[in-house]
Amino acid sequence: MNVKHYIAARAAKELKNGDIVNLGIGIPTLVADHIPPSIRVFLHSENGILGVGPSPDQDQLDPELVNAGKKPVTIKEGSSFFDSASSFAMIRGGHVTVSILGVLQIDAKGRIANWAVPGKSVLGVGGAMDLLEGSKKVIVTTMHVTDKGEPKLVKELTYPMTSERKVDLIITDLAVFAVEEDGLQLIELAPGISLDEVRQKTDAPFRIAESLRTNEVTV
Amino acid sequence: MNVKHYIAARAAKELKNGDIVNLGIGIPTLVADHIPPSIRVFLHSENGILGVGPSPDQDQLDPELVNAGKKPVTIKEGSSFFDSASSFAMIRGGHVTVSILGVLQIDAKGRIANWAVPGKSVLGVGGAMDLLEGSKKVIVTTMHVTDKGEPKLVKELTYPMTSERKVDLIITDLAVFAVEEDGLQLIELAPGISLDEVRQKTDAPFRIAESLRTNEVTV
Amino acid sequence: MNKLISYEEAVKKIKSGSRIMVGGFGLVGCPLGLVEALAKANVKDLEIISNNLGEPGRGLGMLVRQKQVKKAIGSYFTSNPEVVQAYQEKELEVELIPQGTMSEAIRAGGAGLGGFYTPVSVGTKIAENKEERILNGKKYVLQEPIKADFALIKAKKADQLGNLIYSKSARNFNPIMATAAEVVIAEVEDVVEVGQLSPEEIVTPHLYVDYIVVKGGN
Amino acid sequence: MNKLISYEEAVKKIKSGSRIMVGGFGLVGCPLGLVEALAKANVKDLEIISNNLGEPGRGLGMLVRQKQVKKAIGSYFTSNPEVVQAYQEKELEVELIPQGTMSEAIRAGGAGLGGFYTPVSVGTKIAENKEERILNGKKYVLQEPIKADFALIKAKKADQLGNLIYSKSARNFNPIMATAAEVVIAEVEDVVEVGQLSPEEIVTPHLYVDYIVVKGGN
Repeated sequence: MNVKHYIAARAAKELKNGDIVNLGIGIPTLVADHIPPSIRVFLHSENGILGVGPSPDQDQLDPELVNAGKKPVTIKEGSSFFDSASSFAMIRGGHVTVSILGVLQIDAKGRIANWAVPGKSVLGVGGAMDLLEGSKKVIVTTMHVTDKGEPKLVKELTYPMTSERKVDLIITDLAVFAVEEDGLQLIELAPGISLDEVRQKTDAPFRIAESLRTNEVTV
Repeated sequence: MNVKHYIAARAAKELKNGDIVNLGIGIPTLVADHIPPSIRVFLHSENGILGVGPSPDQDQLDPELVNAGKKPVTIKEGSSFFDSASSFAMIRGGHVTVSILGVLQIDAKGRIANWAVPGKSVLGVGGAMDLLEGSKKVIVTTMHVTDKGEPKLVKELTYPMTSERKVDLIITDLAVFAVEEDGLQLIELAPGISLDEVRQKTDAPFRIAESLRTNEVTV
Repeated sequence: MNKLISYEEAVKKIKSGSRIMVGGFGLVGCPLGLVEALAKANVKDLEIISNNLGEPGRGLGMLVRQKQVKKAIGSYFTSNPEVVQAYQEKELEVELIPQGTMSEAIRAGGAGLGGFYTPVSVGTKIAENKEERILNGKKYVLQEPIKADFALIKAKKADQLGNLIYSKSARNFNPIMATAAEVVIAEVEDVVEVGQLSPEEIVTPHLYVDYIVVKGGN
Repeated sequence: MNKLISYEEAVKKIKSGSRIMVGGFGLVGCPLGLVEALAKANVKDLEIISNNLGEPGRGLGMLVRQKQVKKAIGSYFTSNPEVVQAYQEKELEVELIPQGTMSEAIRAGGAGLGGFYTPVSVGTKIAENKEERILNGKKYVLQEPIKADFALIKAKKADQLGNLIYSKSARNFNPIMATAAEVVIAEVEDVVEVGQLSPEEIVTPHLYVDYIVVKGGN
């Protein structure tokens, strides 16, 4: 099983018919492949597109049609184009229903760091802060630990925080956490993952939901 | 001679090729009839039009095409439509070259009152303050005295001020004043008008330009 | 996700005491069918945000005549003498804002801003209760954003998703009001299939539009 | 009132030390011909306001490689490693602004505002030197408007008056930059007769555009 696609598929289950959805770079981009055919969602790209479609074939490439990751895209029927100020007015004004974002760290309160690494020159922020601040619901999708095996869910952020706003849901290759008033709550385990493994690989404290269950998402 | 058309014709002489011009209600509206054919100016209407044309014939009336005075208009080739926020962004941002406005009073510093009358309920301001604040150059066109014969150029405003910003030029049926750093300067007399008459009908102090002359505008 | 509803269904959503933006510059670009339906409904104590309040007995003037409006926020009410009268008889509160400040405040409401500094109205009667501040050597006043429970707007065409285009100077306040209310209801001349409007020409993307009523329909 | 000029004439207007907005999101919607002409010109100490600084040696990356840029204001520079390097070697100052705050600040510059309150970046490293303020119970930071001496923008078509329309996601920062600079130069694919663009579809009205250069021309 491709774990990244598992994470994306689990995230796609959060989407509802009619949602306006902004997908970050990385795992979030994969969510588009897992949207159930029974619902219709509209992908917003902060560089000025509502109604992003799938990646084009090589012979359909349009140099003036890219997403916020600067990757070639297509558009669906009913799409529209707008300038950057209008696009971020939509985001900040709460008109984007769900943003699905990548993340470097998540703290015990559900706040995230996803734009800068300490020790490196901080020369890029892009739209990360705007999306986190403005979207009605924010889901983060991430591997549970870093490439070096370090937990990404930590007691306190050591990377620069992206926003004081907490995310709503955290989906990793191992588990799903809801962000509640009092902190993180473990609500699901990925298929084949034990509670012990999650405990071992999570630095941030979390409560365990009474309804904790293993989800049945497969890819 | 129609004095209102004389005032409008004198104001039209201030316009330059390529100017973006906003015309207020009343005498300013008449300026459109006096723009010399040698220059091309573009009329901006704050309800969302750049490129207003002449009034339509009765059979050309379009209910969705009116100016800021709610009067039917036409558009010229090269015109465009935009929303109210965009329209006032143009005005406030200094993208309108010249506004020609009507006025109730003008004080000795060249500040005006043109939106409210004391003692009456103040229930309308419209775009007057925006135009006065934002336009690069502001010309006021007015009869020198009120219907009751009272001077409109006064020492101090008794009507509510429209903006702290001074106007640049005052054109009346009797005279033309430039607004300078130190106050009003009489620069022209209307044909057939004596300096004494202007003195008698002006309450505000003013200097007389060395170059004072009688202009030769005729209508 | 069908956004098409009738005038009756539209107006049922609106309760007494609601704060409602209504598009239009005078009667031009005003959703007259929705306003008429509101005039027939049993709602009152409305707070209306609109540049004007129609003409005597016409457009929003109907709501004024029927004493359905408690407060009006706009830039120019003197064109309807019945508004002046209702104000003098203390039946109607009025908040007057310069037209450019009003349109910018509505845009700011839709764009999630907390407020902005405008140079317009500094030192005037209108700014008496506003915070004044010098920024980079120039005087400004602070204006708060304007938002509403409902926006009733008028467009020329919608597609079935709710994308909108407008007509000439009937555009005016409609596109910005579409961004700044909890529930946005658009009255349109025509509804076309999705794909019939060019992505470049759409002025209001469908994410802003909750319901569509076809003019003259029901 | 002929606005058509050559690349050479366009670039001659720009002096060393100028503050220049350049449209585009990466290379998409960037006026590459104008940037190339600028790279050939003997100007330096430029302050560039643009979302990115191109790619290594491409687009605005050319100006970075040639050390023509003194300061960059934008949201995302890490896509060009040469920018990071120049920054570390203290050859280049960088001012980082969230993309939405940047686009809104440019719009505010063009719209004559003194500043605005945005909730974005509150409590983060980016807001360290910004005024924080609570308005209606929510935290905001004050952002000043951004203006420039020049805006170099890219559009699809101009008419001979300078009205502009754009193409797809190449629109991005171009329309707002057109409003916020003293001198606006648009690089376009095509120039059409006045009247060929519909008044409803024009995105940038001609009053914002000072000069037009036709792509590939000279």
